[in-house]
Amino acid sequence: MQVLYFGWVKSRIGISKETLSPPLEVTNVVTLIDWLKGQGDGYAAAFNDAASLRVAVNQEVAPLDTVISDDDEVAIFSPMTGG
Amino acid sequence: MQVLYFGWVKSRIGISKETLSPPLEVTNVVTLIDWLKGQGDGYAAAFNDAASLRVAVNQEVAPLDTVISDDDEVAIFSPMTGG
Amino acid sequence: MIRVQTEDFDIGAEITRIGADNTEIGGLASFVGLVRDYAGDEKISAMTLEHYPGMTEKELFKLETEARERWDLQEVLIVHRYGRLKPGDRIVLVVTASAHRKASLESCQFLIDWLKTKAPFWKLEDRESGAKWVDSREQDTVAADKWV
Amino acid sequence: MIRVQTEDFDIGAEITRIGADNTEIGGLASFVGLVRDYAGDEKISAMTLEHYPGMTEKELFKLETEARERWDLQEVLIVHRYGRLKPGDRIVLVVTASAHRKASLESCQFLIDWLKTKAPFWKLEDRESGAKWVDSREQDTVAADKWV
Repeated sequence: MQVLYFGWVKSRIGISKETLSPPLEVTNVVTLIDWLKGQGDGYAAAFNDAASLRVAVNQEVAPLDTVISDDDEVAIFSPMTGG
Repeated sequence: MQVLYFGWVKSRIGISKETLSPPLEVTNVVTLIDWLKGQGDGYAAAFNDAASLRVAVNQEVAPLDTVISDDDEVAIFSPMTGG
Repeated sequence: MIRVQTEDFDIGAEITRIGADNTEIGGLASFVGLVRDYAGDEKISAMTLEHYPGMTEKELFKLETEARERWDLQEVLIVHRYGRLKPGDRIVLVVTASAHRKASLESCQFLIDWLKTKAPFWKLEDRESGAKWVDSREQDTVAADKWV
Repeated sequence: MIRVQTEDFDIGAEITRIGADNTEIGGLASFVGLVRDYAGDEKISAMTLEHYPGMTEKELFKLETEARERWDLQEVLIVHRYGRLKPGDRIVLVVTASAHRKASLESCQFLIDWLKTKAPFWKLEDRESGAKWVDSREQDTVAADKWV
């Protein structure tokens, strides 16, 4: 599974992109985030404020309960500030 | 009194500007227009549709009942179409 | 700033000049009005704009002042041409600049809405059927009244 | 048309190109977003925009499509820069063209409102006190929701 981070999510984790093989209990974005929180302090800090997180699955904005699998590209980021 | 015409008012009258010495009964723009109507067919045609006429006195938009005197610059025109 | 002129204007140069050396500007909104080649079903070969020298400058200045009172603007530019124009020619340019986008976008729309009904210009179209003065449009009055 | 690029753009050239050879256009509205030199009380020395390659182009294309569905537009152009910018630098250009001014003015405002909250860009400011990601603003969400 390709996972990308942008904005302060990226800054806190310290990397912009990684290929992950999460365990079977990771079925949607919420459970992915829960699992990532245990991977280090940077992840815990990045995902601390769940209400401020935004998600895209396969480059489309998606809700946190979107079902994901190994073939998906998942992006987790702070609110977008374009324009 | 300087009197200017613009838009289709000008086209119908055939001139853009004239210096007039109206009679004493001309005290405001309404009475000026009434008097001008008697000055020829062009004037009559120009001022036929009173509701469509717009007026400026001394280069400020003004209502038809604005009091005017010989020192004033009066403009009578069709609705403005700027922009 | 306001200008009434027969010459064309350079949109990029005007907008760039307004933005230059002012790093407090976050948003620049602009509108350009152009001569179309038709009116209703009829082709137009040219459009002659006449205006009321003296009053025009005063009215445009009033519009600029009104916009600056209503919004927090860094810059305002209105350039309005008169004389004989061809389809595709530029007629008017409005540029507004503000720290945040809302003020520039709203004031730009306000200025062009009020220019339509309050600036002493008149447009004579050369149509296939002859010369015709452009009528004021009911929707322009509605758009202008929205800001009262 | 949409473009995502690091290079600057030439406002006048972009607007003029859109208007060229299309005499059905009566109104061209545009908006340019610029880097300001302050945020709140703090000076900003630079702003780095990052984006999500792939998704950005898709989202901008969706925005263009949405604008064309809502308004009768002759042309739409969105140019959005990314990378490291200095105060006064241009960030984004939106240009819309229509027969009558209302469609171009409204759609230009719509596009910039939606770009603020729907385009996958993130802004990192170099402040005196250190690097800071720009927060989304509540009023941007309100402005975007107005068009829903």
